[in-house]
Amino acid sequence: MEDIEHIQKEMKLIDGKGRRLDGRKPDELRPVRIEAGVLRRADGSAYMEWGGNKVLAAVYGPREAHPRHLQDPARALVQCRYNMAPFSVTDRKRPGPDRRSVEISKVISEAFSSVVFKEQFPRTSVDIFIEVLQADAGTRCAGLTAASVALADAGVPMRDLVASCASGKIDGVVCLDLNKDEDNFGDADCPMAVIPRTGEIVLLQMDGHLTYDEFQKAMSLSLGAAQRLYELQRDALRRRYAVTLQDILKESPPAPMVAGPAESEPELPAEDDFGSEGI
Amino acid sequence: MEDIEHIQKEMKLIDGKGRRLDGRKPDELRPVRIEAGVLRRADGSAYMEWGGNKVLAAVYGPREAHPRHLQDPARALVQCRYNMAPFSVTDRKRPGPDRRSVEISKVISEAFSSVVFKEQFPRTSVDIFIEVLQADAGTRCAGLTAASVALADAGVPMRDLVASCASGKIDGVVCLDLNKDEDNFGDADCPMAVIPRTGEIVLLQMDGHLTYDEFQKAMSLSLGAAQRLYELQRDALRRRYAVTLQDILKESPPAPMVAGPAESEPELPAEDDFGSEGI
Amino acid sequence: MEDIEHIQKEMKLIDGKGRRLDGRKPDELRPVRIEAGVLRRADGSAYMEWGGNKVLAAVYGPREAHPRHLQDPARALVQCRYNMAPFSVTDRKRPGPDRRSVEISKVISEAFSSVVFKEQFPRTSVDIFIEVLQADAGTRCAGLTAASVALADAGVPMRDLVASCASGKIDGVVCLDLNKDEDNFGDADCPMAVIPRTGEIVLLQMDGHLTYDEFQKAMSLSLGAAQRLYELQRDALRRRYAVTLQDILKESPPAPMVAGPAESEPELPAEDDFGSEGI
Amino acid sequence: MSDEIVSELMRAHVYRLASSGQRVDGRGLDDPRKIVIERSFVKTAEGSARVKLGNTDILVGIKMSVGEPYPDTPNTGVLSTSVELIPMASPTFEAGPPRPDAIELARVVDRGIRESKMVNMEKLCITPKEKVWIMFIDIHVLDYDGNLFDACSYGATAAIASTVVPAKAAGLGDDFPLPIDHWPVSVTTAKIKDLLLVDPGLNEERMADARLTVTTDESGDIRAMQKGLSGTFTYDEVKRIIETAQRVGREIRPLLQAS
Amino acid sequence: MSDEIVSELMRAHVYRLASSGQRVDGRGLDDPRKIVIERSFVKTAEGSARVKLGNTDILVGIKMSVGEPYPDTPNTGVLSTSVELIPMASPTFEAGPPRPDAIELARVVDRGIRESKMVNMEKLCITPKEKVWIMFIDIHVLDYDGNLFDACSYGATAAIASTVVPAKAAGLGDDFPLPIDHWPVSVTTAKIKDLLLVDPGLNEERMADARLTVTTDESGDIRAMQKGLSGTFTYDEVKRIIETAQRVGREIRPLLQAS
Amino acid sequence: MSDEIVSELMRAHVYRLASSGQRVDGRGLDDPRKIVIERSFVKTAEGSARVKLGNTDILVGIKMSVGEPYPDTPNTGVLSTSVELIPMASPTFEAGPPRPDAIELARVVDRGIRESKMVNMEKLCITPKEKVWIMFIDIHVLDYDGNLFDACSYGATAAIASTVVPAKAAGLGDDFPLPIDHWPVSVTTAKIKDLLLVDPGLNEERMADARLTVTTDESGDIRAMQKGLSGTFTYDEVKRIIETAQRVGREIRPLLQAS
Repeated sequence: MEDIEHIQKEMKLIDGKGRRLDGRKPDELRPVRIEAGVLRRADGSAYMEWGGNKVLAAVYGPREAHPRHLQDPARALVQCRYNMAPFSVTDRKRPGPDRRSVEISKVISEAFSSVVFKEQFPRTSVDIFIEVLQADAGTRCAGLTAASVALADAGVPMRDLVASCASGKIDGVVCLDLNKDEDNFGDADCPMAVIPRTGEIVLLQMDGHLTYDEFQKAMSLSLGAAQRLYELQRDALRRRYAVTLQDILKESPPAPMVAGPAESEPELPAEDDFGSEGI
Repeated sequence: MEDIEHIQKEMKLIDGKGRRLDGRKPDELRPVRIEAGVLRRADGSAYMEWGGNKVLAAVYGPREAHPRHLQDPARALVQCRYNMAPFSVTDRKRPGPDRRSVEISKVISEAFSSVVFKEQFPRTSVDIFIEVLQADAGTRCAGLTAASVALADAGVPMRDLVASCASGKIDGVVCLDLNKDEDNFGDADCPMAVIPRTGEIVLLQMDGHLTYDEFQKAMSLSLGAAQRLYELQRDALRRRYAVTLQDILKESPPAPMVAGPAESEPELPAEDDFGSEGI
Repeated sequence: MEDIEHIQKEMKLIDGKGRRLDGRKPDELRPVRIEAGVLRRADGSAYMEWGGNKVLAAVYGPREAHPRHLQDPARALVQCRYNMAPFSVTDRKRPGPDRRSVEISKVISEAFSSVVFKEQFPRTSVDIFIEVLQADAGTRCAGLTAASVALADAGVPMRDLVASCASGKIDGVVCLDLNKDEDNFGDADCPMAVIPRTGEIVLLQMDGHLTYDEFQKAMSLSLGAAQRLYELQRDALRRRYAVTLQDILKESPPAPMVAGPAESEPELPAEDDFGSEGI
Repeated sequence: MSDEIVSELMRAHVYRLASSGQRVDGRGLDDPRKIVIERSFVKTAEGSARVKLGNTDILVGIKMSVGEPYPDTPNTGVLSTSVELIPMASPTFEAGPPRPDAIELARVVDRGIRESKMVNMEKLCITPKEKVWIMFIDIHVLDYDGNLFDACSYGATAAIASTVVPAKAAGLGDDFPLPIDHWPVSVTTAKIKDLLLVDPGLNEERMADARLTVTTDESGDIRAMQKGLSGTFTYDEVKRIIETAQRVGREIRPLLQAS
Repeated sequence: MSDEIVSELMRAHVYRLASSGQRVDGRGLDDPRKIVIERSFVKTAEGSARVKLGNTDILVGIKMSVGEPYPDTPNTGVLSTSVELIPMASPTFEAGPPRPDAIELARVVDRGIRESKMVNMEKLCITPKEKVWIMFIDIHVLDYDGNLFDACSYGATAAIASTVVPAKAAGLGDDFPLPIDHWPVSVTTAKIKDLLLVDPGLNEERMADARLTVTTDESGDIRAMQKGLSGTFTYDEVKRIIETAQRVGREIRPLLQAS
Repeated sequence: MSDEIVSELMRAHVYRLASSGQRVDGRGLDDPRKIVIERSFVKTAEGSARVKLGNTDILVGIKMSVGEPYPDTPNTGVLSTSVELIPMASPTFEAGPPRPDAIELARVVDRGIRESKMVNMEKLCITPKEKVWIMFIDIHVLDYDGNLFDACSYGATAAIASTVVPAKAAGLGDDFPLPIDHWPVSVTTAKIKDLLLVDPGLNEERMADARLTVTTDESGDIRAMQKGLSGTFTYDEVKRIIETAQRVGREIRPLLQAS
């Protein structure tokens, strides 16, 4: 207890040279690694490491929505379930959704509702599952960024990928991508998600204390980071589909009885859904 | 507390003459009493006393399965709910299913799924309810054995009755049918259930520590006990239907307004469903 | 603690002159105020202050009953939900229904089932919501009396209004309409509800200790109070509909886009449903 | 649909019979069904009773444990009553948390015992404000053939009368029977049209318009009442029901007191 | 189906009006509805306020009780905010545990108060690590006519400002008002196609593409934000919304501060 | 319907292959799939392991915390095992409280560890009757391709072997690895008609008549068994399955012990 109070009051989050505790500059992202197509059963999936975060995302659908009375005759439901594994945080979290998870699931569902071509799949649901396996602040942004890759991997038609990164304020300085200590002892946190190609904002939350100027600084950092994440997302998808091709050429698998994920994707998105850069 | 530790360490479960605390020999069953047809509303029922266990079983069905989306268009569902009354154990048990009850309900459901002619009753459920009123170890075996009689009493067509008895190890000796103290302070417990006529095993669980030889000894004790229980089950059914016949002859009841259980059993099993010995 | 025990033993609830702690005579009601039509969204509503009680009642329906399997093909369901706000009592009440609320909801539902013309609206439900905002004993009677006005305000056809008032015994004296201290430290409480015009009893509960004579005294006090409440209920409805008329004459509202509650009441009760006195 | 028709025919038949003072099972309108009580049925409980009221069959177990008193009653034991309408007892009962029916039933049985001061709860105080006996009355309905209010109440009363408080095992002196001061008896009457029938069986209960449960003590005083169902009573009917409850209660009380 | 058509017609009508700077109820695009605040409505609560924002009607009660602090904040009181969307308030609300809508609402209102440091929570510490005041903000939505985010926030703020901590009854010295440091004001803007409307009414809310709630303090600084619905905002729109929230917040703040 | 037909064709195919000792993925009947274990995958846990058994992919995290022992085992630590069948892992898994499948799975894995006395739980006692280490084994199923019983058991075993008890942070001396006495190995066999297949893949599991999980220790002794599904076993089949489990267990054990 004494220690915590002590830390809370004395903790310097930025040193004399403007470096953060983990050595980053204010506008620097933590290391990010994305891998697409990591699960067998899901229609699409992605794994992401982002600083100390380890996040897995999976997508099922479009599939018949259950229970039936939830079906929308005009469009698909886009539903996200964000969940933290009990062991993903320092003090064990009891299994099952808490209020925080429910809220995050809701705002992520709404964010993806902006980009999925829902009208093409009436009465269905597109189900997005995000599992936080190891948490180090910024899990909703990591989950959203990974889930976007999983959606593409599942072949769900959408306007574009979504990328997400928070900015915040620590020791009075606006910084990109806070880690856990910075989030706990900082002054503000502002997660957002955008469609990088158009700059449209699909998720925006904030708590803490930011002047209007600081907010604009934070937004410009996050918008820049989103562009970099967008590149990493597309790299992951390129690697994924390249590997699949290699697989097909190299090892002719022994007569599969069940259609694998590749065969079960009849609705592969038209290329321009992901921008002229393609996948 | 002191007492418990003391008991745990010192408790001799088998005396110098090879007798157990309640005077039984290693291969001896506790006293068993079964009565069929003890409830009015259920389609079939049975009451069983087995050592210090008092167990009631009831069967409803085949009846329309609820909720509808659970219905199987090809066969009946066989569903068991095993439940302990709050007062059936030393420390009051909170009402409602705990994890242990859920698991026992599942394995008993599967055991009866082996013998009920499910294909004859598509879209229906056969609902088996087991209530432990007083518990003294071996309640799942008692419940299963009683429920088997209740299924026959309800006229549910099945391949044969099922009988169930555990064996275990106490003080290093393989023994039949452990009671509560033996279960608490013993080395292993192995509940099983069979179709006595064919020897097919429909339920098998084990925990503790048994060598392969000890396991075979335990199984042979349980298989023998199942044959004895099978006799008691058939006796109970014979008495039940004999009494019904006597009732009809002796007391002509005053014009019943509602069909009693006897009239509501159109699908009485063909005799050979219970083996050539009949009921 | 000491204080509570002290109060419990010594508390004089009636003084030498036969007056109660709040100055009332044994047969005196607390001040009552009823206002009809206080909510915009509900089909009918009423607000009631009764001594220290503040209660809001709202009615929706007849509307399609949900979920469907609850629908009665022959009549409407009359369903009440009685709920206490967390801040309505001295010690904060956790949100959601407790066992007491469930029981009260049930007996109030049954009470209104006696008077609503259910057969006119098969497959529908008439949903009554009672919210206790501030509690001072007698909340079920207040809720019932207010809900009756809300039903009339919603235009639900019914035989008559229902009025409700408890009597009880304090310091050995039968008294009308106990307040919180009297209820806590008194000897008996007997809530009832009647159709004032016919004297039919639609709700009756009692706990405590009453001789048969005392019970009859209590009933005659409550029956008398119900007549007075009936007048107040009808006054509230008269004021409500007078005001509506004035509204229509005075301020011609700017082209409403959505049908207001007034327009959405096609099944206004025939006058004699409320007695020849009309509304 | 066909259920509805049968029920209308049945209702007409039951009503016609009852108009001439008779009932389908041969009873008079004011006669309860046969009551059979088996005490101490469950050895794992501190008290228990199995009660058959006609074919309605219920089992009550009482467990005593040591715990804290409620802050506003620091000198009295705690009473907790629950009823499980297990699906074994009727095709209309479902597994799951208690529904309004079961909750009402438990609360009415509880009030009958609590408000009659049947058990002297102050004698269940061990250390004021700190330690008291908690008394769990758990009611298991095994076979439902009507009138659970009375069957459960008789079961609870008989089980209480058979309960021995396990003080010794808790290191609190000698075991002792629960201290009983009063003997409440619950009597339930159903109304079908204009007729009143004591202790309704399942079919009578199904077709009843209204129901009134009255609990009286050995002085004939009223300790608890509960009206149910969507029909109404006239005040005269309520008075007749109370008088019947007093009379029938006097007949039943000795059965509950016997041990 | 017919609902859908009506809604499309309505949407067209609302949009056409708004394009010329008008709204169905006569307001301008940046004008909130009339706010009526009744403080200390509930005597059983330590603080309360009933707020009408147009026809949206909510009641907030605040209860204070003594309890333990969280281990990681041993020197500060505890704040707990919950919203009940009771079925009385709308045909679309259902009884039962809080759904995502109610949870989001409660958490956004809570953050507005918590992150603005409106209440000095350190002054609600009684004994560090052991005893603090717990502050329950319970929000009851009585009549739902749009924009619960702002209505609930105003209700919570006004109720906090009316709260007296019952220290005396707890044997902890004299009663005192909650120590207030800041005055956050929440302003919600809805986006319909390319138009931004402050304080959306029910129909506007139903047809909105996106929603942004911005809480600013008396310095105009941002304390909390929450975007909702499945539409998007451009960065320029976000900036305009924040500027509007600062200006409207300044107008509303005196209403909340008045007592 | 078409599902049923495909499944019958598949079943015939799998059975025909297996009759000649072959399996769809090329294994022999007694061969488990490839096992890949990644230890210490999660830094926020005191121990963890990710296990792939073929394409079945599970992650186990172990958290240690200080708490009270159960009254009847005052000298031993507490073990709590739970399995979440998260909807990510299969289109047939649903969110919500654990269903019977997940509960059975957790209890069987738990018994394998508990009854084999793998961890010396007495060494997890800190102060008898007062303070012990509580060990939470949380199993997250990420990708479901059959035979969760063995995959989860291997994951739990490997995670236990990688766990360091954080005694220092709790002020209880030096950190130490969990004290391991035994190495249980679970081997599950599926029965399709008259054939027995070790470590069934998803399709084999779907068409199996019965399932038997046998956990043996390093002496080949039996520590836990669980039969599942609605088919039956002959006694001879049970004996063959146990013998296979002993042999396969010996092959797998070194994989789990490696660190």
